[in-house]
Amino acid sequence: MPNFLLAAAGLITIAVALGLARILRGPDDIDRMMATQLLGTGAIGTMLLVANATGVPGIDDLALGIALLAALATVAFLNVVELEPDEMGHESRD
Amino acid sequence: MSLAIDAFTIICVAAGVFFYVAGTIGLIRFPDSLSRLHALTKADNLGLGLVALGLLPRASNFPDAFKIIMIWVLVLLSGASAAQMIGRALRRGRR
Amino acid sequence: MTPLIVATLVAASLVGIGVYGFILHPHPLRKLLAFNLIGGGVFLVFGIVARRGSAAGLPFDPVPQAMVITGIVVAFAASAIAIAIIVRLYKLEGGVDLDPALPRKSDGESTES
Amino acid sequence: MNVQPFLDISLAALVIGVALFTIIAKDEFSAVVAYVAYGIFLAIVWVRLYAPDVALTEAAVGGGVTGVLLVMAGKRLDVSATMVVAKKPSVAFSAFVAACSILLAGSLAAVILSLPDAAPSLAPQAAAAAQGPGAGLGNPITAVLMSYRSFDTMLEKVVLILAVVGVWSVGADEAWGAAPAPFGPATPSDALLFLAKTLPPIGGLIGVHIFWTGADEPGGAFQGGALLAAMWMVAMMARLADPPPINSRWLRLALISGPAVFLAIGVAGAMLAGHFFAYPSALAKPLILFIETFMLLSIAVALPMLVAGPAARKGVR
Repeated sequence: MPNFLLAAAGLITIAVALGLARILRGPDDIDRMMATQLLGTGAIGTMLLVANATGVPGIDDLALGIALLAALATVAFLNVVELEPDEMGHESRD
Repeated sequence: MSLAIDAFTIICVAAGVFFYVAGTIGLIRFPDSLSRLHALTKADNLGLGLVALGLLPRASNFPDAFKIIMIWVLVLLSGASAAQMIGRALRRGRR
Repeated sequence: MTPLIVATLVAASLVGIGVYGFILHPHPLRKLLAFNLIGGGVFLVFGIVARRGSAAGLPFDPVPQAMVITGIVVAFAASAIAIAIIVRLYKLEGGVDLDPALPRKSDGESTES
Repeated sequence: MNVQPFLDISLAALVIGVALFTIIAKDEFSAVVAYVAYGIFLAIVWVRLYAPDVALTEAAVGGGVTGVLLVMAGKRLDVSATMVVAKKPSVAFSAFVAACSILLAGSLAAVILSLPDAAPSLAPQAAAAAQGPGAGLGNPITAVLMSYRSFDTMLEKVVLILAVVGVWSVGADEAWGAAPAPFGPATPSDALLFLAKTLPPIGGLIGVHIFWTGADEPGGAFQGGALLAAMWMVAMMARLADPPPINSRWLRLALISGPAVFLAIGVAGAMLAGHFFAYPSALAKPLILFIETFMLLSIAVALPMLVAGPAARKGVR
């Protein structure tokens, strides 16, 4: 059973890593952020499976932490994207 | 009994892996950002959900099982909000 | 033992890749990323040493691991300062180029120091 | 059949691939995104090295908070983009640097692989510290941080404060004392508001949970503090809270509380327990948890202030 879970974890990691091709191809930055979002979710799945298969203590807390931060970078990105051009402002040199 | 649990785990985890793979393929192959967003949310919700469901009967005590459910709920919460924000940004042409 | 050999190769490659990017990239943000890659490689060396030094019934040596934890936080603090400086440079100069030979917005009239 | 070696090698290939992409990516933002992905992979590598504490720190600080910092800076620098670009270094020079880097990486690998088999280890001393003066802590890493190398940990908090001062001092003179620029647009989207109202209460609980279990299991003040910091940043992104003015008294008190309490108890230890940073053995565990509580506060306040950057003039972002 542990081997099956580890193999599943590996498959998930490799699958979501293939999604990183989106970082390469874009075309927009928002597509690139989506690839990391998928990667984060995949990492959580991987951690859950690894925690169950190997029993190293604390991995479930690790998965919990990553789950909490899963969307943080994406949300930060969208927040900057949504800024009005004048809000983006560059300090005028006066 | 334990055989039934193992079978349940294998089926659920395998289905979860399937949705992760499907999400990835969608993210790579779909032609525009909105449909790629659609593929992404499948992996978020169903992929992780099925993996969590499959691991649930293997949790040794209640707190562990609760943690697994919490992880899925958190990902649902932040994933759904992020997807909503991505959709809005795309509609407004901000990318 | 195999995972340690693989980890060794990863750590060494990260340092190599980081040094390459740090020297060659003109953009300071990229230099910062490359510098953090070097840092990641060095932290991994600590991790490998920690895993090899398992003793006293522990599966790892906690001393190097504890140092890596403080190190990661310090590395973040350093990155934050670097980002603050880069953003400030951009606001003042209209560019973030480090090459003093290039023309810049503020040439000849430095009102702000 | 054992699948682990195969998984390890693919993971290694992924980390190296993402790191390479960070360097060779064409535009700055792709590099930043690749770096965030690299942080996530690195956390998995740390799990494989049997270091769940480090993995948690890497995921929370290296992946999460650094990700926010870089994405926000990267996108802002990128939109305004692309100012004067320096000339590309010549091919010959690039090849020379590449050769040197490969040489460096090769020799580093050779050195690590040729380390003596019976590696020197401080684990016994650290374990003794966990039994003795760091009494009652089940997590050897927390014992090392708070007892065996407590002076280092205290100074590390001081470094964090110095970094905050460093970031603040980069700002314009006229803005000194004002608040840093807000994290997001004046009218956040409803989805973000919803997220910022539901996530931080749960996240706060999880942060405190990870801090509390840190005494006996993986976790601790660093990891818990980073999670709390992340939750505060979510609230700031939704404009439920704005960064406080940098001259506000509570902010400065919160920043120094960690090292101040640590130092005070360290000095008290010199009088009560014989030497600097010694804990009276009966009180060791409660004292350590007391110090860690203030460290948690310091970290949770310092990290978002580092991301927020220097003070900005009113109406200027």
